[in-house]
Amino acid sequence: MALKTNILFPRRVGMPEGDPANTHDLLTPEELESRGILFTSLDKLFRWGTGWSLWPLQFGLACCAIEMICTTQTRFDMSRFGFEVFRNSPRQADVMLVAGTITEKMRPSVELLYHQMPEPKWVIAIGSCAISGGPFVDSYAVVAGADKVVPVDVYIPGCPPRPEAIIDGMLQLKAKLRHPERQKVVRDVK
Amino acid sequence: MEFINNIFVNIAGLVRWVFNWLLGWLGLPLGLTDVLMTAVYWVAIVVVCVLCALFYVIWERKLAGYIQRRPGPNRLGPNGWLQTIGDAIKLVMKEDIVPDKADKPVHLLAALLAFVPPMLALAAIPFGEGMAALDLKLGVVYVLAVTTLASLPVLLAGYASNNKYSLIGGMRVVNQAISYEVPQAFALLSVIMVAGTFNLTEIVHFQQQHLWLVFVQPLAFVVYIISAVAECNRAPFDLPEGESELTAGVFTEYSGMRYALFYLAEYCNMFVAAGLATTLFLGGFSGPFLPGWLWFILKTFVIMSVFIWVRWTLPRIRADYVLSFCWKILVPLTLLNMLVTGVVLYLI
Amino acid sequence: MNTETNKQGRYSEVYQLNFGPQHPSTHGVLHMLVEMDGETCIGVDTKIGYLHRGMEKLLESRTYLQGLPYTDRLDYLAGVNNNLPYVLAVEKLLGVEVPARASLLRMLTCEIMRLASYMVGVGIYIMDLGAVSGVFYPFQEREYALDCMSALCGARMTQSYIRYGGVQADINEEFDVAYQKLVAETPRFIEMYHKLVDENEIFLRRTKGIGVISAEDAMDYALTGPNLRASGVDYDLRRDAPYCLYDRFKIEVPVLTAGDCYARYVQRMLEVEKIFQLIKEIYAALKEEPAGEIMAKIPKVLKPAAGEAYAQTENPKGIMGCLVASEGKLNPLRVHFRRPSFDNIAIFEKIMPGHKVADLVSIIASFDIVLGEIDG
Amino acid sequence: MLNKQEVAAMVQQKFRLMVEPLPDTDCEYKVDLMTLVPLCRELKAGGYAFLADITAVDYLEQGYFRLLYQVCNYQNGDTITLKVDVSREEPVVESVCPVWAAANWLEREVYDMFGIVFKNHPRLERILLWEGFEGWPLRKDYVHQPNKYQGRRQLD
Repeated sequence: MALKTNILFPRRVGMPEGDPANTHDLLTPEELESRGILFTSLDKLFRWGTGWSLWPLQFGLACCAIEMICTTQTRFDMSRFGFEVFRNSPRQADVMLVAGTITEKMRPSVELLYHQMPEPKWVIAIGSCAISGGPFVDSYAVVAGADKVVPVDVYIPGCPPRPEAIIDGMLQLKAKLRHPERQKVVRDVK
Repeated sequence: MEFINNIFVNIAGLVRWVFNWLLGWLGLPLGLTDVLMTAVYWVAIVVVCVLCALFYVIWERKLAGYIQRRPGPNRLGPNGWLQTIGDAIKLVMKEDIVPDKADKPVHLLAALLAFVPPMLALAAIPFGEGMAALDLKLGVVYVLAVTTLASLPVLLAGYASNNKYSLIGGMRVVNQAISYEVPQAFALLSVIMVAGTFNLTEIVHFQQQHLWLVFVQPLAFVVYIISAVAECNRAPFDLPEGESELTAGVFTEYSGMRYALFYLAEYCNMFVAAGLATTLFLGGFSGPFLPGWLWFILKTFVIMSVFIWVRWTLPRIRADYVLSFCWKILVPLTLLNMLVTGVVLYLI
Repeated sequence: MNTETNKQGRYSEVYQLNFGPQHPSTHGVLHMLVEMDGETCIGVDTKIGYLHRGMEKLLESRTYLQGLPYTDRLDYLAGVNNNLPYVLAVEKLLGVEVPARASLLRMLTCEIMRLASYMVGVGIYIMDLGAVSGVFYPFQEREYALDCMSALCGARMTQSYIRYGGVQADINEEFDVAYQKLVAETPRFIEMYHKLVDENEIFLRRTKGIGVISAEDAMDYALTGPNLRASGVDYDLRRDAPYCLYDRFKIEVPVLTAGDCYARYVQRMLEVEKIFQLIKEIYAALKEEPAGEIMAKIPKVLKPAAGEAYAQTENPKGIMGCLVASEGKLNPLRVHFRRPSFDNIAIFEKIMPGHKVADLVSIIASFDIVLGEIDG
Repeated sequence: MLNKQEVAAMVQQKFRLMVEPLPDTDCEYKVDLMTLVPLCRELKAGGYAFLADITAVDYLEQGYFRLLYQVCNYQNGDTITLKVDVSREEPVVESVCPVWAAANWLEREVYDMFGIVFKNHPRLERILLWEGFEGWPLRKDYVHQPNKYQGRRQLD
């Protein structure tokens, strides 16, 4: 069986406690060591491997999806960093790129897809609709932001963001993933 | 030059001598060396399988990038060549999800079984002069029998993952793999009629004396390549894993290491098909200057690139057209080819 | 699950397959509940609304100028074409006369974005049939078109370039450079794409004779745009009911009669050539046009007279209409968009039964739909 | 194929009392509920086969919905607009589906947004909004609940 990964990839802080998506607190390595878990170079190897091959889940909603497709095209090529394998089934994907407006009708599908993805998973919110509902925030049918539905790791502003910004967003996720100690840890939960 | 040519044969001889000396020193019966040697051969085949799979995954993504006018992975390692290692490490570490209503043992077993047929088939294929692990009298029949096994694990995966898309994918695998066995067998049969033997090494020697069989049997070569593409479920026949229709087809419910096994097994199947094509049609390890096994690697590399090139250019065929193409066009063609070969051989 | 023995007397169980909201080939979030008998589809229930953002309700609480960028988000593949109906309807209410140069600029940007939209339509069609490389060439072509638009109006996709009474900016040198590049690349692309795709045996087998729509059905279901012209009905708003200055130019409209998926694909490729000629003509007309002002005299704060106005334009996906009802206040009383893809896919329930799973994908892709527009 | 003037003449001759052309434009008619479907059949017979659009406008103060039917023909692109006023208390209209098949989805959208019921419509259901939605969003008196954070539903 694969390694128990939730120790390696602690989850987010700032989520309500009983929240199913928030399986673990985001712990800094010092706290983990205080609980007797020592990080070895093996962890760095796994982070290095994952950083280089983040397979996005094919999940376009609105205009940002077209910019996401343009990112994989000839001019702005996302496959240089090994991200271009767009997996259709959530089982094989690592990153869920929420590109577009999440509406109330689409919300259960987004949650279901998130829960179907295997454990070390991340979410990138592309475009202002996914960040905070964007121009449609006061509409009766729109969920104001992807973080009301799934825990989001990287936000890419823009409506739609340029393909270079999307690639930079993926690289930010890679940096965040490979150096957990550098993350800004919000410690207001306790 | 002679030394380089059968460098591996000498290594095998050396290892055998070491085992004999070791067993003699330990006082065990000398018969054990053959057992140990087969273990060494098996390890060599696994290494070849995994290495070729790793190489061809990155080579496919770079070639696809070239076809699609984009650079392809070029950041990880020297010019992107270590990309597959990154993928492999990530896939090893991913969580293994087995759907609860799925048929658990079959779901887990299917991924392991996927790797077995290519291993078995590679045992009989001669990589170089005297470098076939199993130099069988009925080499071709053995390899054909084993490659039919390749479609079974994909069907198991389709059935076991309790998902409508996988079920459709699984059903498609069955009708495609079984029906493309027939033209593949007929194509190889006409080659055997010309070469006269089933033993793969002798076929290569036959081609060394006379000319390569691809010139004698061009039609059989083309039909074999087409049915090999269909056997390995590669585009334009990749119906079981048709992304645009069945999300991820048969592999929808597989994640992490299990999916990696299927992913690598596909490339090993392709390597077996390419190896068989070079041995039977392009004169296996025969070639003027370079050592035999290097010729084998070059020829399989060319055929694999053809597979990859075909995949990234042609759209996918519809399920019923795949079958009608096979039964209405390929099978009559190969039967005709066998008739013509028989008549010509009778006259000569 | 009702079990029935179908025509050949074979016992087969009918099951429901979800072409779910998240599916690689539904161009966004279209959800089709397909009744399947083995691999052939018996009945289709199209469910939409997964991207319904309540655009029309929002526009009621925005002033006219605030509401303009919302129209770009409807058919986000041809951003600037969506502005035109809304602007024309409001100008009808205002009774404003748009200067000739502004009309020409409007037509030029609309035609360039139409070219870009057809590129996506054709490219995604090949990708859905399995040839993934087929999408890279049209998208590169589209990049040239987007370069022209970003040089002229600053944004790649959501330009909001057409304003009430005129346009936002005039042509600059940067646009000329990008325009020359587009003019140089397009013929090479069209000729290469015909070679790459038109004679491809597998592509023909996957598209010929699939999803056939007769002319009567097309008219009855109010299909518009290339899908309609591929079924033999010769109707193009730019020629039949010209708006802006389309009557100055001779618009040839190719019409095919087969009405199947292949006809819709060839229809788009033929229209790409016609659009390319038209772009060159408009650009030439713009060059001779004296450099006049590009915006009519309209009040800073728009308060159109009370009443209702309806304007229609020919969008890449079909005819887009916009009804504006105003009460003379700052924001419109009611804005409604006639969205072409919304009407086009109503016919799925009629033509889909009887096809295989692979054909469903081919039919959806041949309609070239955009979900942002369908859900509104 | 009738053009606008011939349509005006036909309307005058057949539907004098029930249909009243609006003063300043030559192609807009105010139609009352009863004569909607017969007039539509006449128009379709006269070559107006393209039902472009069915929309509704909510005049809250005046107390009625105004339904607008845009009908065009595929030959010369003329557009005829039919305006039907329906009271807000019991908004029921005869469905135009038997005349044009395109009306099916258009009427479903108007029902979904305004709650105007179309009699003998083959399948009058919500089309854009989700099942659990109550109320008709595009009505002027629709109270819009602010976006309250209901928390994530426990799926597993």
